[in-house]
Amino acid sequence: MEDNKLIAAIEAMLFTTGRAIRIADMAKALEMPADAVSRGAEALARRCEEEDRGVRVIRLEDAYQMTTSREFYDILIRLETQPKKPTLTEALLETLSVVAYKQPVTKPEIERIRGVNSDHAVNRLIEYGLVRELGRAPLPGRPILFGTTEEFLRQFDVSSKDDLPEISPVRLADFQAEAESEAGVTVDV
Amino acid sequence: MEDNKLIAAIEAMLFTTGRAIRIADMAKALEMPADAVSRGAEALARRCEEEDRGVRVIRLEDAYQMTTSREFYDILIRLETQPKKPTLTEALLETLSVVAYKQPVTKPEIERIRGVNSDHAVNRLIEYGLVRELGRAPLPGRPILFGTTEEFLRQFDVSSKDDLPEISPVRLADFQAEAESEAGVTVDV
Amino acid sequence: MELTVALPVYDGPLDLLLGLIEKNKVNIFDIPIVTITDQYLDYVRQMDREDLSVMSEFMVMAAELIAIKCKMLLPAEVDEEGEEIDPRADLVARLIEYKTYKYMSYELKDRMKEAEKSFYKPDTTPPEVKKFRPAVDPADLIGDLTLKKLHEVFNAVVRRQADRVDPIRSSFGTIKQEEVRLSERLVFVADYAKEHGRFSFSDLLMKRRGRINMIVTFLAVLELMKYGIIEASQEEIAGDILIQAVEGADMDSVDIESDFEGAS
Repeated sequence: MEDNKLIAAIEAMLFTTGRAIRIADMAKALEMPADAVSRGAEALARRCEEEDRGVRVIRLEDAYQMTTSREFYDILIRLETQPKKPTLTEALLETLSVVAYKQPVTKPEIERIRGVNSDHAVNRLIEYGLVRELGRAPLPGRPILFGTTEEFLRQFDVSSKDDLPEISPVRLADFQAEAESEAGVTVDV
Repeated sequence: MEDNKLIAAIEAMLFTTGRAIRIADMAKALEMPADAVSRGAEALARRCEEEDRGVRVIRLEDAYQMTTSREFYDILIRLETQPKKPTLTEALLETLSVVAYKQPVTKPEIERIRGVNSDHAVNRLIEYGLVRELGRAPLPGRPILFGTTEEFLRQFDVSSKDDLPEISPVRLADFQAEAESEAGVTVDV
Repeated sequence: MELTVALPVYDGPLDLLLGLIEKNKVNIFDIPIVTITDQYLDYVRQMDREDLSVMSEFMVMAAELIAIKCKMLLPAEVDEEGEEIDPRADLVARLIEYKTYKYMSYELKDRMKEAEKSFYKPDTTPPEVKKFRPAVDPADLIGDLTLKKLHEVFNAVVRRQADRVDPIRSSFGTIKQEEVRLSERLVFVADYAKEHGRFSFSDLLMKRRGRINMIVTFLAVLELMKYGIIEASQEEIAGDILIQAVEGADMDSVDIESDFEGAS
């Protein structure tokens, strides 16, 4: 097999598996001696380097692997992350509002109020830097207490958590009255 | 971005993901206009071809994908057995050719042309990822419209629906000539 | 002893007709309708009658051929321009159309053979690229959300919670949180299906009793059927429900949390 063809064959193999291939395995597929295959792989590696291609061929012990040239990581990251622009979904918004107005609050409490599992939402809000762990509650199981971050305050232009508009007891009573009238019974809380 | 670097960046993206990437997505990742990206991808495709590399770059509608050069099929088969693609029966091929050339097409139309019920064939083709639902026709009963997939383009070596081997009047004339020579008469149509 | 004749397989009536036309080496535009009809009927007589739906397609064409044969015996009809109408014209047009697609299918098959030689590559995006999460700009995230709006959201949540409280029970002095949640049951049933493959509804209930549990578990089963995660069957009315995990179904594709927003 002439040089250029051998190099191309090695390129095809490294491309299609994407993983490291042992020289011995390539030699078997090519029906050629291992040292010729090795020389071919080295020649391919050199070419990728010299021509500044988007890929590189690296040697790992007795195997070769094709990898992406590192200088393009930024572009790959933009390619991979572009469809998932983070947004505050309804679930996140709700959870954020509960944390903001009930802080410090535990996850079971958030879930009791929202009525749904909120693991995912809380984790996301932490990742986004809007919610943080404050410590642990002196309760059985010592659950984590959550609250809003400084970033949250900055974004909403409030100087302190105490500046958050309060939910008035009157309102709570309103809700209760409504629920009662709908059910036609008296609720005793 | 200079030409060589753009080509390398496209190579890096196509190599790393292994999938077909839309020109628009590459353009966004590269922060460049789509037509420049398109030219870059074509230049990369040309290079692979001219230099007889082990890989090729193919166009699939508005996307590009990297694949191995066919001449190394035998070597790659020896390297590892890839999952065997399902073989298509005559009935499936026939149905597929109707979908490919008539798309968007409804099931009743497929059945009219083939003269047989085609439920099974259409379902199988969908299962194989060669045919997909495109939407519904603005006709009574709002029948489903079918068309081919990107996988179809790959498996049948066409870069776009418009590049399907032509079904031309010439071909129809061939049929006629064939019929005439077989019958030894002249047909007047 | 009865002789069984192996019939060539045709892909439907049009395919059979084309086969007969080729076998007789006749012109498709001038089909000898009597000969072809006789041969067609011969073939149909020998067909396996078991598959009625296939058979009926062949019978429709047989009727069409006989109708054409009859029309050929009558004086020819003429169209508006006084041209004689060939009773075979429609059939010829259909045959040509069918033959064209059939021909193209061979063309496609050749291409497929060639294209099979191309190999593709699995996604090998490096983990550091895959795991990368862009830093979120909180200003961007919050957008035009105001504190007032956030407060409204909170009120709505609290209000929903108040609505959820059963007013009758609460008048007895205790407010009990529902002990079985649909979202939890969904995950439980999905995991159970993954682990056991095939099982019955009563197997599922063995773990936990109680009417609420039974109802919620049943709802979970219905939901998972909807998502194609499991399949269920029942052999007799009021019999046990047999559940089968669907192979390859992926529970991860179902976002329980957002789908069951507000469900308790």
